[in-house]
Formats: sequence, C-alpha cells, structure tokens
Amino acid sequence: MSAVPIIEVDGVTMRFGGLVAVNDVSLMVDQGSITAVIGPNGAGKTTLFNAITGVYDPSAGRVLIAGKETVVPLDAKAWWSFAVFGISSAFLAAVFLHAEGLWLHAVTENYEYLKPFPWMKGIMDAAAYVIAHGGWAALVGGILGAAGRFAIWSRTRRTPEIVAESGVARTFQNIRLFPELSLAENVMVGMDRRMRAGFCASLLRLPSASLERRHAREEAARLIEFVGLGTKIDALARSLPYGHQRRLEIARALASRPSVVLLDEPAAGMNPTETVELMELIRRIQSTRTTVVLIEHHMRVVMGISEKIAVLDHGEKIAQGNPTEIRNDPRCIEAYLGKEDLG
Amino acid sequence: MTQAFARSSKQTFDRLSNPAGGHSHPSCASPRSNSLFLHLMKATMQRNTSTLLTSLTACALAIGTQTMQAQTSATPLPATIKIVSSLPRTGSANAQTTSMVNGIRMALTEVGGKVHGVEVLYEDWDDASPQRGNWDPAIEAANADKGIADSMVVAYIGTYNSGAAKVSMPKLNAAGLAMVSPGNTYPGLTKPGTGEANEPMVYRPSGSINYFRVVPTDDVQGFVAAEFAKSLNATKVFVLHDRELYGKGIADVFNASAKALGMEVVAFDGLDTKAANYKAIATKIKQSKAEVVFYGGTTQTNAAQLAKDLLAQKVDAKLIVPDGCFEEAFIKAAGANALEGRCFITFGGVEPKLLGGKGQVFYENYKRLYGKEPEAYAAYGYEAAKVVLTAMERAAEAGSLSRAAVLKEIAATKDFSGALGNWSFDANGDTTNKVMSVNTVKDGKFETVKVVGS
Amino acid sequence: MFEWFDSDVLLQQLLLGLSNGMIIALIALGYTMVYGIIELINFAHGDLFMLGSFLALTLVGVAMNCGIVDPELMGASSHWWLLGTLVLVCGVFCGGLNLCIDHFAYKPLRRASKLSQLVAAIGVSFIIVNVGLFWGGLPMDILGGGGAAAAPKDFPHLVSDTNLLGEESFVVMTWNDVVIFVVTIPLMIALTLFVKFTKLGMAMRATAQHATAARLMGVDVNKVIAATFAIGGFLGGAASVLYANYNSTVSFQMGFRAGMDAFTAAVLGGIGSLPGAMLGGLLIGLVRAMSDQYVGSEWTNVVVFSLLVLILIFRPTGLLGLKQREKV
Amino acid sequence: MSQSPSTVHRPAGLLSRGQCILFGALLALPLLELVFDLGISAPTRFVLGFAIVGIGLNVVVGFTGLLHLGIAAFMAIGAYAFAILTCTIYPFQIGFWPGLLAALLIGAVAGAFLGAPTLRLRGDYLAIVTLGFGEIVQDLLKNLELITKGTQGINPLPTPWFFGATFASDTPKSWYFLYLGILLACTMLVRNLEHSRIGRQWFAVREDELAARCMAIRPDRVKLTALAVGAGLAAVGGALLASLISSTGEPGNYDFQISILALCIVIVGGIGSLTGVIVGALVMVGMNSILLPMLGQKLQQAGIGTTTSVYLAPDNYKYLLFGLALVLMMRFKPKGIVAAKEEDH
Repeated sequence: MSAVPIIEVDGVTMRFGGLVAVNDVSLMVDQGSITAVIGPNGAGKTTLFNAITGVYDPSAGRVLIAGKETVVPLDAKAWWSFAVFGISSAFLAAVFLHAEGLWLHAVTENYEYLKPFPWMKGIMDAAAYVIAHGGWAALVGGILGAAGRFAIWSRTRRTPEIVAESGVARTFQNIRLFPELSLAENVMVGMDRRMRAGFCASLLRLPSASLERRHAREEAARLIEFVGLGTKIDALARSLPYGHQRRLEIARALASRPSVVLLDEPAAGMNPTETVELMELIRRIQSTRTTVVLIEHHMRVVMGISEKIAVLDHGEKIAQGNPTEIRNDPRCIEAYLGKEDLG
Repeated sequence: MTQAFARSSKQTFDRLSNPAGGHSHPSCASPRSNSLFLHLMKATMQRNTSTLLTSLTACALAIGTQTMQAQTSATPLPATIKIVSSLPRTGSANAQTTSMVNGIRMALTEVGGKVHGVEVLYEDWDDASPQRGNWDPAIEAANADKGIADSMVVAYIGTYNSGAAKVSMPKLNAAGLAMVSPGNTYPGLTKPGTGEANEPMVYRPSGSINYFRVVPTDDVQGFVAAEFAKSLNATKVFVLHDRELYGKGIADVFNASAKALGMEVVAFDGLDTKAANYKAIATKIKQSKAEVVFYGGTTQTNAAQLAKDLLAQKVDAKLIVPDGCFEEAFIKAAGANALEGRCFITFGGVEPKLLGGKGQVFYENYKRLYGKEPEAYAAYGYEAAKVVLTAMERAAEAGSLSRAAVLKEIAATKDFSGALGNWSFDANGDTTNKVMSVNTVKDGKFETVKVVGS
Repeated sequence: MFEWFDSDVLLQQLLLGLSNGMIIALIALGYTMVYGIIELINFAHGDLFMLGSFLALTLVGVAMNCGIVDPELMGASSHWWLLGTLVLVCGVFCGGLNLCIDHFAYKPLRRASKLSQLVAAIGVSFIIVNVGLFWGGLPMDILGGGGAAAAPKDFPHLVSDTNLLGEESFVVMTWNDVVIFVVTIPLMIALTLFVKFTKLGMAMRATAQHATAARLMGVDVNKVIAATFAIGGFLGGAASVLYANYNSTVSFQMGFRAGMDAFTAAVLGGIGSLPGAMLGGLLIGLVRAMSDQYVGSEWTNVVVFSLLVLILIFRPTGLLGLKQREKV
Repeated sequence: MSQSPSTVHRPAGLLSRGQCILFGALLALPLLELVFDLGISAPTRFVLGFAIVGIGLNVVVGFTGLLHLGIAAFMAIGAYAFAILTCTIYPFQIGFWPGLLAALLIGAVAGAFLGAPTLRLRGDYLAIVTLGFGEIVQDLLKNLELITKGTQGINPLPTPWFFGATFASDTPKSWYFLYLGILLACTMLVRNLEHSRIGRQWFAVREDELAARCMAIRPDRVKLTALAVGAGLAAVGGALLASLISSTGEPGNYDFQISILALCIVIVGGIGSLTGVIVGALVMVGMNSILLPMLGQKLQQAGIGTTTSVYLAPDNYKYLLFGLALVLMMRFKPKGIVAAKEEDH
C-alpha cells in the first residue's frame, strides 16, 4: 500500500448562499480500499462527491488526487493561452476595424483588372498597413481577448473533465446515462479518455480509427458482461430496467480504467438478490486494483464490503473508522444508525 | 372528329379564298380552337401567302394525311406561345406587383389574347418565397431555368428588383430569351461604366443583348433629385439609404450629384430597415441642421417611418425619396400629414393619371377594369407587355415566333408609341424615355410639382 | 457639424432610448415568463404583438367611422380613454390568443423535445404573419387596405403631439413618451407584486423552479402555464398599443424585429428573470439610440450584439440571471 | 481473432439502407424526367445545396444539441469567400474547386472563432448569440463595401468543371449530378464522423453534458469541432448555391429566415438523422421552390387567382400553408419524418 492516499479531502466547505452543505470535512481514501460515506439524507454526501469530482468548486479547502491538487495551475501554459487569445483577438480587431483600408492598400491598389495579382507585395502591404494603423484596435482587442480568456479560465480551473482526466470516475445518484445511445456506446464514451483517434482519422475512417473502434467495442462488450448485463450491447440505454441502468453506469465508469471510482448510491432501488450481486461486483472491482468510494444507505452493503466508513451529518464529519468502530460509535448511533436496524 | 376536321378544312379554304391574303382579317379570325391541325394549317397559310399554289398543294396533302402536312410546312407558327412574368408576389411588394400584373393582363386583353392569330398564354410567376417575404434568389433562378426549359416561352417580363435581375439575366441571355423589365432601375445592368468593371458584360455571356427595360435608370433619377434639392435652396443635405441595391445605388448618385452641384453632404448613413423607428436618426438630422434629407429607399424599406419620425421629432428638413415610394401605399403608410409640403418623390415618368395620349386611355381603362387607381408601376407592366406583344406581332408577320425572332423584334423597337409616350430602345437596351417628375403630396394624393426631360 | 458632446442631443437620445426600451422590456417580459416556465423560446410572441397592433388599428378605425372620435382631432388633442380602452382590449385579445395558441400548438407537444416545440412556434409565427397580411387587406377605409394589404399602415396619434417642453426646445418630449412610462411602469410593478405575493404567482415561481416538484405539491401546472401565456400575451398586447401609438405605424412584418429585440433583451437581462427583462429592454433601447447617434445606424445591430456577446462572456447567465447550478 | 456473434463487431456501412434508397431515388429522378416532362431536376439542385447546409446544421443541432439560429451567416461567409476568391473582378481567381475548398476552410475557421466565446453558455443563450452573429455577418457584408461590394452582390461566379461535363443554365442535369455527388460525399464523411469517436463525443455532450465531462470529455473542444464542421458544411452549401445562381446575391438574402429554413429542414426531416435531413430538404425547399410555384401555376391555368383581392391570390396563402405544415408536422410527427434511430446502421 502506497503512503500517499489516492484521495485526500482537506477541510472542504461547500456553501450555497446561506446554506452550508459541507462544513470543513477532511477525508483520506487509501489506494485499493473500499470506503463508504454514509449519513442521513441531506447530510452532504453527494455534495462532497460533487466537490471531489469537480462538479462544484469548493468554497474552501482542497481536494488532492494522488497527492496532487487537480486544478489548472497558473503556469506557463495558462499564460500562453492568455497570450494566444490576446494576440489573436488583437490581430482580429486590428484587421476587422481597418478592413476596408487594409483591402484598399493591399488588394485594390495592387490589382489591375484581369492581370495576375502580386501576392508577395499584397501580403507585405497588408502587414505594413496593419502595423501602421492597427495600434489602438489591437490594444483594446488584445486586452479584451486576454481578459475574456482569463475570465473563462478562472471559472474553469477545476472542472469535472480535469478531475476525470486524473483518473477519477463516478456514477450518479439519479442515473445519468446517455439514454439515446446504445449500451456499447455508453461504455465507449467512458473509454474516451484512453482513445486516440483524431478528427481526420475519424472523418476518413482510417484503419487506425477503425481498429481502435473495433477494440473499444470488444472491450465494451467485455465490460458489459463483467457488470452482468449480458450480450445485448446494441440496445438503447433507456430501454434498460432501473437496476441494470445502475450497472451500466458502473461499467461506463470502469471503462475509463480509473484509479478510483465513486459510486453514488449504487444499490438504490435494487432488490435483495441484485444487492448481493452488486456487492460481489464491487469486490471484483476492488480486485482489479481500483479504489472504490461509495455513498450508500443500504447498511448491509456498507457494513459488508467497506474497509473504512466516514459518517456525515449536517455537513460535518462526525465519525470515521472501520465498520466495527462505526457500529459502536455513540455519536453515529445517535445521529443516524440508531434509527435503523444494522442487520 | 370528322366533323371538326371538316369544319377546320372549310375554314382553311375560306381563308385561301379570302382576297385579303394571309394577313389576319377580322371576318376570318377563327374562334378559339383546340385543334392543333387547324393551327398548323393556319400557320402554313399565313406564311405562304404569295405562293398560293404551294399552299394549295400543301393543303391538299394535308387533307390526305396529317403527318405529311406536318413534314411539309417548314417552320410553322406554333399554336400557342407563352409570355411569363417573374415578380415578387409574396410579401411586401405585393401591392405594386399586383398592379403590374394587372397592367400586363390588360395589354394582353387588348390584343384579344392573340398575336397574329396565335394564342398567347400568360403566366404570372412569383420570385418571392414566404420565408423571405421578398424576392428570393433561388426562386428567381428557378424561374429563369423554368422559362428557359419551357419551349413555349418567348419572352420573360421581369424582374421588379434589380438584384433579382442580376441572377436571371445571364441565364436568359445564354438561352437567347428576351427579357423586358418593368421595374429595374440599377444602371449597371445595362450601362457600361456605371457599375462594376465587369458590368454589364457579365450579364451577357452570349455577347448580344437580350435585356431591355422600359423604365429610366437611377443615374438619371438621382441627378434629378439632387437638382431639385438645389432648387429648394439647400446648402446642407443629409443622405440616407436602405443598404439595398436600389436604395444605395440611387443614394450614391444623389451623393455625387449633390456634391457636384455645390451642396454639402453632412452625412451618408445606412438605415436599419427593420428598426421600429428612426427618432434617433431624426435627432441627428436635427442636430446637423441639414435643409434636405435624401433617403434612397422604398415603402418596403420603411421610408414612411422616416417621414413620420422627422415630423414627430419636429425636424424642418424636407425629405426627398425616389420612385420606390411612388405608390399609394407610401401615402397610406406615412399618413398625408407627414408628407404634405414636407416630402418630395422623384419618379422616372409621370404619375398614371397625368399620362398623355395612350397613357390616358390606359389609365381610364385600368380604373374601369379594376375599380381602383393604378399604382405607379402599373403603366410599366402594361408597357413592357405591349412592347413584347407588338414585337411578337411583327415577328409573326415576318414568319417566325421563335425566341430569336421575338428578341430581334424587341430590340428593334423604335419610336414606339405607347402609354409612356414615344420612345425607342437604345443600343444598351435602355428606353430613350427620360421623362422624370418630382411629386409631392397634397390632400392625400400625389401631385406633380415638376416634370423634367420631356 | 456633429458636436461630440451636446447636452440637448444627449438628453434627447436618452429619452428616446428609454421610451423605446420600455416597449421592448414589456414584450421581453412575455418571452422571459414563457421561457422561465416551459423553456420554450416563443417565436410567435413578436407576431402576436403585431396582431395586437392590428386590432388597435381596426378599433381606432371603427371609432373614427362611428363618430366616437373626430379624425380631425387626431394628434391635436389626447384621447386618454380610447388609449386606455385599447390597452385593455388588445391586452386581453393577445392574452386570449396566446392562450389558444398554447392550447392548440404547444400543449400537445409538452412531452416532445424542446426543438419540436420551437418549430411549432416558428410555424405559428408564419401563420400569424399571414393572418396579419390578410388583416391588413380588410377594407379599413380611412386607414388604407385592400390591394395594399402588405404595406405598412399609418396609426393615428391618440394623444397630442405638442412638445411638452415648449415649441422652441430642441429636445422633443410629447405625451407619446409620457404615456409609455405611465402605462409600462405600473404594469411592471403590478406584475412583480403578482408574481411575488399571489398564490398563482407563487405557483408560477414554483413551476419555474421545478415543474415536477410543483406538480407533486398540488400545483396545477397546466393552469400555471396557461396563466403564464395569458399574462405574457396581455403584456405583449399592451405593448402593441404603445408601440403603434409611439411609432404611428402598423405593419404585418413588424413582429420580427420587435420580437428579436425583446428576445435579446430577455437574454441580456438573464432569461427567466423579470427584472432582468426590464433592465435588458431599457439597456437595448439606450444602446440603440446612442449607437444611432454616435456610431452610425448601419452599425447599430453590430454594436448591440457585440455588447451582448461581451456581457455573456463575463456573465454567462445575463446581467440579473441567477448562476445556474446543475442538480446532480 | 475469434469472431463471436455479429453483435461484437458490426461496422457501420458507408451508407445506411435508408440513405441508399434515398440516393438511389435521387439518382433516378433525372432519368424519370426523360420519360415524363416534370422539369424538376433544375429546381431540385437548390434542394441539394440546402441539404448540405442541413447536414452541417444537423451536426450542430442534431448531433451535439446546440441550438444554432444563425447558420445563414456561414452560408453567407462561404458564398462570399468563394466569390471573392473566384470572381474575375477580384485578383485571386483560384477557380471552382479550390474556391469550394477555401469556402469550407474559411467557414470552418469562422465557425470555430465565432463559437469560441459561446462555449460556456447554456443552450438558449447560445441560440441568441448565434442569432446575433447571423445579423452581424449580414451587416458586416453590407457595410464593408470596398471588399464585398456591399449590396451589389458579387457576380459572375465560375461554374463548376468536372471532367468535360458542361455546366450551363440549360444543362441542369450535369449540375444536378455533380451536386448530388458532393452531397453524397458530405453524407458519407459526416456519417463516418457520426459513427466514430468524434460522433460519440457529440452525442455524449448532447445527451448529458455533465456526465460526459465526468468521463473526461472536454465539451469545449467537442462543441468547437461540431460548430466548425457545421459551419464548414454550411459554407460549402452557401458557395454551391451561389455558384448555381452565379451570384452571391445581396447580403440580405442570408437572413434569419434562411437560418430558420435550415433549422426546419433538420427538424422536420428528423433531427439527428442524415437521411432525415435530406428528406427534410426535399420537403421544405421542395415545397418552396417546386410545389408552391407549381401549385400557383396550376391554379392560374385553371383560371383561379386572377382577381385583385388579396384573399383570392394563392400566393398570399404561402405563409399560412408553410406555417400550418410546420405545426401539423410537429403535432403528428414530432420527431420528424425520419426518426433518428430508425435509420441507424
């Protein structure tokens, strides 16, 4: 077991207006473990998941994935993107605001009807004209462009796609499949992170793209079978019954070969047989060296498979420990467990 | 069948025995007949009047076998031919084009729907689409193609919008189909040196001229407007246009003419023709202290709104607008108040009720037939159709109603005495008629202030 | 020639901007309300507004023909009661019509995709435009019609157009301007109060937040939607009378631009937000006037939309729109 | 490799069955004309041009779920780029095919550029911004008069050349086949994208943007690709239509109504379905430039509609018919004539 926890939640707070949904929660998830987050409804579990996966930006605190903060750093690359946007909008502003003069000097004055156009001279004249006249426009356009890019950048420093890129996959409490896509396609979307086919290869259906697609499809079929959905991989996702949709979502999450997968109430709406199957599935996931974090109300699942449990109540973490510790923690019993039979 | 055959043969012999020869004569104008054979026969008769014997032979053969007959007559006149018009019938120009179509129908009715005994069909095509509410280049192009493909069509009356003409002109030119426009005033369509470097040759891929117009062009009109502004003792003029081919073109001419005449053009602005009002612009005009505002635009491009907003913002400047506003709709849209004594409308011609001679007859007939005053362009629709029909008559007399023959005769139109006066087509296909009038509104009606160039 | 700063001109343009903006805001409310409830961009709203103006025109024509008002006095004296009646009648007419349109065209599509509803709205807009064309062809003797069905029509001044600031003043302000504020501001206040405090208003807000939840809480969502269409239509109808009176023009094609301006205003202010629509309307009116004066009218559209894009880059949900947090 | 049942690997064909039938029918149309004098292959060329625009818009609206209301702007950009680069009054004169390629590229770049600021906007904000672009582009084309000739329109535009075929206004069939070929190529290429990783990303963003983002899909990049492809195809369509009438027409011709027409093509045909788009173009543009004119002509020949009353002229019912058709279509076939999944594979 590695020393660095795969997920480290460090003092995260989520505020919505006046409501504090998550208050100064810290949590460590060890690599390869199964961790459960439990708590009564409205305790802030899903909000914590959202904070971890970048759907929400924490109002305070940090989330480290494998020891690293998953935000776009203000590094050379960021400055480069401001510069590129600034310069290109400066250029566009200069060209567009002086379009007519530019055209007159570079094109009209160099062209005689039905004679060939002196391309080099035209381009040189155009450049000279833009440099001579475009100053102010370029300045304003440049500032606006860079500022606009900065505004967008600062709003999107920590987004789901960036977190997902670092190997975190998740499912959703209220299932969010792609309903009009087939099972295979749903899973293949999950594999997108690992796929390399570019635009041209796709457009022209180059052998590399076809091959990749074929492999992806085979792998999708395997995954769908792995989660126990059989071989009907071309059915539409929306045609599946509820319990199967949950499993398909898990398959989709696994398709990206994540280092950690966050399952938000995977057993919700499942009957006892399905629940047992689910527990089996989660153990199998763990056996592929994938860390699992789950939110669950179903105590049999939680107590049956978790190695560590964190308990949230009213946005605060009130306890943490292994199932036995939690079972015996008086605060947990008071806040939550006392109301339910632990089975 | 036999009966019809017998009757038609009888008529044929009647014709043959008619001392007046082949020229159509009232007494032998046959009733509308659906027999192709009859028409073929008639055509044969008409063509070979001098050689009675040949005709007789042909006729005898024809009585023997119809097929033989068809082979023996070389290029007979067809039974029916078609003229079509392509005007924007859907949308805002509807009132004006309805009036033009009425004019065309009138011209046709006057010749009894026939030239030289050949039945002339007329079809009124729409070059506008409901999405655009205005002329649509795809529909205009499709109309041109349709006209070319239909071998019965010998003349194409249109278009109303100069932009539309730019689309169909090269097509029709390549096909050698004559085109007579009752409404295009953009000079570059015909006059070298007034438009782009490649105009008008670009519209004549075949090298010869197939496009004619019975309406004077904007370069004349813009100048007349500028002269009139000068006569109002204007020193500063404010020029606006609707950023469309027609409006911008005429505003350009006005702009240049006004400068040439020593007036100061304080601004040259394009309007947003869909705007709710022009009060902000009116304020700008008021601030500029211009005495005359020229708006290159039409009723459809909101000229009436401008007139109203000038009044609403208490701007004293006089407004001059071109003939795109010379229609009843303009007065109704602006309200007589906003125009009386404040607005002048130039027009390439004179208003229908002031037309002299045949024009007056046209005016009276139109009112009797349709129960209302003709719009300004009605006379041009009528005149265009008249020119085409007259040319067809001549072509038929000369023995052929082919497109080339009709085109040749239209081009040869000289000293044509029609509703618009006495005029000819010049070498570019433009009318020599340069009569221009400046009108104002009085008691809710147009009133001519000045006529130039007659 | 054009002094860059001329207080008279500036004042005049501000006034024009506000007057135009108020009308736009009133129409924008109709867009924003419908959008807030069922997320439909009601393309037909602008054209519905156009029909309202035609009704106003016809009623004025009837009033003139029946001798209720003297045509000679149009523009010279004010006919407050006529204007008031028209605002009410046209408002009710447009509200009722909007209700019918919703019932026949949109309601069957509630469960279909948003895009099918949008196309239905486009279709309705075409139908209304055609109805407007035919309405323009009615024999309204005084007001023009018949063959010139397609031409814009002159709408007589219902209130006096003498300059309230004195005949010598550069700045022109007439009862036409005043009447816009007199009608619009109370309507907006009433709407705000209605939505805030009445039961139906609360049901509307609840439906806008979450239709299914509202339904589960016993809100009759269909009734709420119908009410929204009716109120939006009423405001459009009221705006149509003000518009016709202010611009003194009615045309079957005027719905497009009015609708587009209003839609832009609604988005600028934050679609779904009532104060946003009002603010957006005023802003668009002002920007248009200023751009006409200082930039050039051919660039006005470019200025307005560039501003819109700029604002949306920095505030993606419009000026007063709430930051949308997706429920996960 | 052991091939298990066909379910594991089933590559999409170059064309779906529906597309094969459709293109077969389109190919047969001019042949039919040899027998019956329909005169419809000439106006059908416009249908083909609009179908390409529709396919482009379908990528944006149908595949990626972005409500785009300004596609006409990109037709205009395509037409004007093509015109400026090929017309003889301009110095460049690069010829038909290079011009078409340039129109594609310029359109795509413009689509990406104009799309960039809108990527973070929610669906309906995007709608108004694209609508705004539609208006701005028209205004720019009108106002930058030195470059675009303002309202003059640019003409003449070169006719296509294709291995000795003649393209004149009286040979509509060669145009027809060429445009059909280009449409076929566009359909196949877009179909390739549809069934590739790129297409899957589009669909994922359309179906659920947040879920897609949680699967490491970058929606900005995906949307930008879709906008560029859509704009590029619209530009090609615009250039082809311009070449067909040998003129760009006035900038005002590329207005909101055209964007709406394109949108109706996509939605009426069947959103998200390439077959549907082509059918939609046949229906919508066909109604516009074939059916309604033909109907008007027939009515005239029957002697109806010659009166001066506004209510009796058939032309005045066009808006009504068009609108009613849209409303009824949505009422009874809200997913369009060809629903997307019916034609898959």
